Amino acid sequence: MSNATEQAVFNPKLRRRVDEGSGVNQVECNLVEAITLTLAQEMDRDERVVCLGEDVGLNGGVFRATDGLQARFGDQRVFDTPLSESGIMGTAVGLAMGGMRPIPEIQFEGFMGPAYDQLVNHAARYRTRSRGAITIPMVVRVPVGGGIHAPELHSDSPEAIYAHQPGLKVVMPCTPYDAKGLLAAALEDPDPVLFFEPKRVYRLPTRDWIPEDRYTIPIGQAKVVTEGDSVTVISWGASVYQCLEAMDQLPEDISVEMIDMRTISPIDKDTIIASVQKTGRCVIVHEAPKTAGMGAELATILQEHCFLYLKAPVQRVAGFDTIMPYYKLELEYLPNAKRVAEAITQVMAY
Amino acid sequence: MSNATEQAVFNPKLRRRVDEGSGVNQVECNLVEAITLTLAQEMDRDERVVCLGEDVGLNGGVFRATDGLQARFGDQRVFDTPLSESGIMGTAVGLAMGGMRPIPEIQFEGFMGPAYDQLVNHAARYRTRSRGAITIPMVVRVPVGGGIHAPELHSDSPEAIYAHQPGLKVVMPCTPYDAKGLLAAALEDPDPVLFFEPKRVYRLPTRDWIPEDRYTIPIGQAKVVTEGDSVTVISWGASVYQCLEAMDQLPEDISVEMIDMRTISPIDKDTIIASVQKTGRCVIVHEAPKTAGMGAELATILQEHCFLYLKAPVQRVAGFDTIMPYYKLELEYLPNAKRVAEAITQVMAY
Amino acid sequence: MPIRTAYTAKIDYLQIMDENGVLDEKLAKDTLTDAEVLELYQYMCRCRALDETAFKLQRSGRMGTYPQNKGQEAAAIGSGYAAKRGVDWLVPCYRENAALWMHGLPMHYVLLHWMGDERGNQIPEGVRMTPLCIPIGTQMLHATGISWAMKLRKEPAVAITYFGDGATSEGDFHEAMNFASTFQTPTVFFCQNNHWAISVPRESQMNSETVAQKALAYGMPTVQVDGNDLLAVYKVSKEAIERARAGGGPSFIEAVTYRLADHTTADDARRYRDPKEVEAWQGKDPVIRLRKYLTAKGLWSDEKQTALDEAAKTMVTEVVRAAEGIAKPPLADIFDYTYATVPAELETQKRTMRTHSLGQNPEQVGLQTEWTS
Amino acid sequence: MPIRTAYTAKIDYLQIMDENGVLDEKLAKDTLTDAEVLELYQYMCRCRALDETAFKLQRSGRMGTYPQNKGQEAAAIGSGYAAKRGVDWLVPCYRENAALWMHGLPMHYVLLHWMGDERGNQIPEGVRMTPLCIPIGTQMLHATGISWAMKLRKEPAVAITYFGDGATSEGDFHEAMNFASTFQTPTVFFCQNNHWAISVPRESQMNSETVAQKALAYGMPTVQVDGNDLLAVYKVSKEAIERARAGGGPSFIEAVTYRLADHTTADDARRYRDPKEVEAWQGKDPVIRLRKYLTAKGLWSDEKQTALDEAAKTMVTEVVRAAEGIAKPPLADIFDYTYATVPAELETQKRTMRTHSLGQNPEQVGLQTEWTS
Ligand SMILES: Cc1ncc(C[n+]2csc(CCOP(=O)(O)OP(=O)(O)O)c2C)c(N)n1
Ligand SMILES: Cc1ncc(C[n+]2csc(CCOP(=O)(O)OP(=O)(O)O)c2C)c(N)n1
Ligand SMILES: [Mg+2]
Ligand SMILES: [Mg+2]
Repeated sequence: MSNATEQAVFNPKLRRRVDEGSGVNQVECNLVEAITLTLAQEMDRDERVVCLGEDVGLNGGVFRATDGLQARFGDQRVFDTPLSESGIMGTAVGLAMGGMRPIPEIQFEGFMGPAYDQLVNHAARYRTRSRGAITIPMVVRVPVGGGIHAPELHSDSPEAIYAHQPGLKVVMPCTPYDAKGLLAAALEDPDPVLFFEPKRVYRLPTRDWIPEDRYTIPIGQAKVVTEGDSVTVISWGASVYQCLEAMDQLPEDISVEMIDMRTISPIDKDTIIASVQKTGRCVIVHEAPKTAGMGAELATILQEHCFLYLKAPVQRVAGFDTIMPYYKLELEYLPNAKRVAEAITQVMAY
Repeated sequence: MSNATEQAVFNPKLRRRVDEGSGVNQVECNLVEAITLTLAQEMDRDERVVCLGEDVGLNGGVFRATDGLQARFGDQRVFDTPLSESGIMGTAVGLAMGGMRPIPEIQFEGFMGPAYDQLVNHAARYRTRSRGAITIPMVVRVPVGGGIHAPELHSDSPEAIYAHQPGLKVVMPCTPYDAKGLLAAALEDPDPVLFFEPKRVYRLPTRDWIPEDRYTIPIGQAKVVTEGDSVTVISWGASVYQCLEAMDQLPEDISVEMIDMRTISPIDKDTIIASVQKTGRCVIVHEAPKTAGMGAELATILQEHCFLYLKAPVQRVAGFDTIMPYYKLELEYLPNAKRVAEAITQVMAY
Repeated sequence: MPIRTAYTAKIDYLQIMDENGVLDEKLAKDTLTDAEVLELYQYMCRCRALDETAFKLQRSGRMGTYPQNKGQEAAAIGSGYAAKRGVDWLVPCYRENAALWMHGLPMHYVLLHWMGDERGNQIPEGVRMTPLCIPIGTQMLHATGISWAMKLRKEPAVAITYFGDGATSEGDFHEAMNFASTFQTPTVFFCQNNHWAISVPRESQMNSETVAQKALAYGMPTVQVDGNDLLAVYKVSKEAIERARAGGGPSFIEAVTYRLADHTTADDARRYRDPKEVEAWQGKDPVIRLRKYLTAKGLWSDEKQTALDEAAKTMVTEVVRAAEGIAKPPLADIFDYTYATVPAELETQKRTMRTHSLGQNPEQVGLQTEWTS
Repeated sequence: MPIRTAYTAKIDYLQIMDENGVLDEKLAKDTLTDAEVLELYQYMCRCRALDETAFKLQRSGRMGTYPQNKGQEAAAIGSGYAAKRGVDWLVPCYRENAALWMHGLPMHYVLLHWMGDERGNQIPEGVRMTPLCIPIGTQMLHATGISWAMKLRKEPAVAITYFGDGATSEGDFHEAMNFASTFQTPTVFFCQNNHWAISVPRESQMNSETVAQKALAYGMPTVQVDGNDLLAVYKVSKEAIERARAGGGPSFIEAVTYRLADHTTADDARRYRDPKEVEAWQGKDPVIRLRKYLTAKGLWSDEKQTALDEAAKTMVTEVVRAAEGIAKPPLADIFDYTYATVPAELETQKRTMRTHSLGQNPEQVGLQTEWTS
């Protein structure tokens, strides 16, 4: 175990091992544990990093993402704030101006509303507004998406809103490995990064073994989850798992190239264009309402750059253009494996 | 002149005539005058209609859109509010619940930020949240877009943000005729309508003769401005005029079908699909940043429904994916006739 | 330093019945009669019973997250009783069940809401209230707007809005207070200061000695009251409501109370709360206090309590049965209630139950619910 | 009714030099020396001269919308002078030019800003301030955050933030005050109550007697001061700043002043403002007041004024020349300053100057500016 890691060992309850082949220290964790671990390591590494948000201190966050951080780093590094999202976002902007590296948490994506103005009209604009004299390095952590039987406004997927905002980066990992690497990269980034955490897969039944030492995954790189040549399926967040499930429902001869965007903005055009130039067919899957969602942007990029390669129109499997319903109906709203499989079948049959 | 019209005659400075052929009362006005006139007529017609916003009273609004309304209808119909956009939007929601038909004005689109939460998380959601028991009939008026050499945050085009929000309707007329008919329709609508007014064409050099009596234009219907069969050009707001200007720069043999969306949400799919199935080519023009803008949604709809008709990829001429610059550079940012013409040429040459 | 005083203020605190159920007779005059107290006491007991059952429903997986109202019944009832049913508007957060029921909301609606069913918000005709509000601190603006509408329409109706201590940190609180004060709307701002906003204690939420002083910013009448004292809550609420009705504008009430349960069923307050604090507040329980009073006055007995508990149990069973008897909403609802008229694209989505363009029949897409267009 | 008093408050108003330039000697002790007053007076005159020229630049089409600072110079300078240059942070709105210049912002930057050029916001290294803020009421949160950072970093630095009476209606004002108070950050909230927010008078903006009382909501030290009285402004600012520096937390200052000009050059205040009111306030002009004082003291004369006016004219000419001498920003800037590193798509847009996918060379698209990648 390296020195850095020793310092960073945080959650002693997690199982650890050294990978025989590579000699890499590994830790077994789920997505939310990967986030907690990374936060601890980053706070350890850089004392400018502070966490702030509602209930992130003693209580460790409503999802336990900041569990134990205040105990370890003290109440001058991890702040329970007043119930005030604009306050959280706006003071985080100020903290960044004052030389800190704040990690504000918004408790649920539905509560980004009050913080919208400070995020898009200040955080995202300061670099260009001041021609580089003032910059806002901060990582806004937000649990996102549906499927956990939560109350209203606890299940939305607003990523397209923020992808339309120049000056912001938007990330949404769906595995512990990606979460750890992308969160570290986000904290290195000199610009504001919106870090969406798909709460439905915070605690996937299985844990993954991931490297314990610090590593980064570049923001803006999609991941080819499975290679294939019949059809490209693009998704991000919790929906990736519905897509993987859908693949099991398809006939053997359909070979899916599954892409997890991981970063929503900036878009990794190269990866998706290369894939669709190969497969000629594409299905995009996301939880947010279809209209003016990210599926539209990706489909448009594909028709712009793969026009002569496309054998069928790009298809979108998305949330309906309705408000995300209360939980009795939420599973009808969210794209499921059947809907994905059906769209793939259709696009193959075209 | 009908009785209703007589009551409604509002701005005596406007020229009036009776159209010889149709016998219709006409009035000559620009876009902002058309709005003021309509507001006066609607307030006259329905005493539940009230206007509220910053400086909308005695001062008549910073663009004079509510000029004279307080003098005519009194200070219990037209309210100067505190400087507080969430307050304006949130009390408007309450006024609507209490049986009024509020017309909140947000002074510039850049100041919708603080009102975002009340608009998308309340106004847009109440019908579905309460299964119809509570509805929010209101028209949110907002000057929008660039090109008037204004300070920062006075020149943005956030229509895509709101088009992604189920429960809202989004309208953006660019002629006096459409403004009058759509505003009257918006006030009839039982749901919240976001009424964007392209400030760059508030006072186009020419005034139009439009019917003075009340009429409505259905929300959700695009307008074919010029018919053509070489290429479809789709736009809305002030950009429509840049498109028209571009048409003059094209060779004679390119016949453009120009479509003004007028309504951004819900989208008039039928009109654009029919046009592109005819022309096989399409250029979409808007001021907002390209990525995840409305151009993406329209282009995606077209590739979904005109796949076998398309002779070239749909092209987007939009704002760059940067923050709208301060005014020294704003005309470089905004799509201009040259950029539109060039895209048309490209799409024709494909 | 001063060359003159620009402003002075003073805020009162009111308690009428102490923790042992002992009345200050003078202050109690012209508040509630003993008959009323007796009736409201029984109402509170029934609410408490349903609240405890709701908790168990969540624990046994029959309901989603639920925020218990336990300990705050006097604040809800005392103020709710001061408002006119069917005339005044209630604009609640989610710890005022008792007031909502009193004003005509069928009791099972609240359960339905927490069971993830929007029909729990489908306020019946003639009942004047807004649904439970999830985004904290946002509903007060609606109360200001509604009461403003009442004023404009010349209806002698008031809106009373409920919110927690935490909610007063939101910008919308400030804007709602300022609009109400500026336009002198008939609004009553009723803060249930239960000392906690999830895990954040009031002292970390704000640095002011009282919540009540927040109203000074708006030049608004303001008072602090023992929120577990039914009579005191009633008295200050009645005054505020009637002042508003008479054109005297808005008021602020800080009801000092305590959340005796966890924040919601998703929370475990033992992580952050000293059990001694909870214990101390259990001694101030508004229900126990009333029972002591009524017993001392000879108006209540153990037998009566047993009978009431039985009746409450029966009622709760019926309410739960009503809520659980309601099947999933029809899927069509999510499309039909987005707008008054379903737009073309939404109609297609509803018909096909898909968002991709290459359509077929809806059954293929794996619905859980029976599909009817 | 009360059974006890829960809270009391009292707010002071301070004036040291009256409208005729007469000092209250006792109060004036330990504020500014006559030498300082003399220097600051001349500073104010120069600022006024530039302000008036800025107005004319707009009128003659050489600049966009401009908000005149006229009448509010004492508030800006008195408070700015109390802050340590290069140490304390200034977080302004747009009527504090004088303070910004004093703290090291090149004077032509403000003109550049209003000429539609972001480089007017490119605060030089070592100058501690944020740019002019267009969205009203939002910058105070940054001041709270910045000063919070100072506290965490154990730097003995304070942030003073400026905003108007209108700005106090925004929710962000409330949240900034509450965070500052809760975390006891070294922040000074300086409200320039100039009685108007565009066309809305202070009395329609709020229903409170003073703006100062808004700070009571947060248990924050608060004071009202004659904002046209340089000495009084200096004194209360100094106290607030040094208290903050010493760990005493945030303070609020209401500077009672007046906007002697239109809201901006896009406005015509005659539509909504009684000329008599303006006239009355002209008599309280902070510049005239100081001149009276200095003249009475034998420290100033008409000759000195003429010389100063001349010098100011020269300076203004130079500042205007500096601003106008700066050509349009390079087009590449809008791409290069969106992120630290230009993402691939933006690089393409920059290279081709187009957003459509069928690309060619940039000159074809009708740029106004010379194009360099
Ligand atoms: C805008 C918003 N932010 C955060 C939350 C998450 N949340 C739900 S309840 C709560 C605490 C509320 O405290 P308080 O206002 O005191 O009411 P109480 O629960 O104590 O009755 C929080 C932070 C929310 N629902 N809405
Ligand atoms: C959030 C926001 N809303 C509206 C505006 C438009 N606006 C510009 S200045 C102004 C009035 C500001 O009044 P006040 O805060 O008193 O400052 P003053 O101009 O009097 O110095 C308004 C409404 C804005 N810039 N930002
Ligand atoms: Mg609370
Ligand atoms: Mg002002």
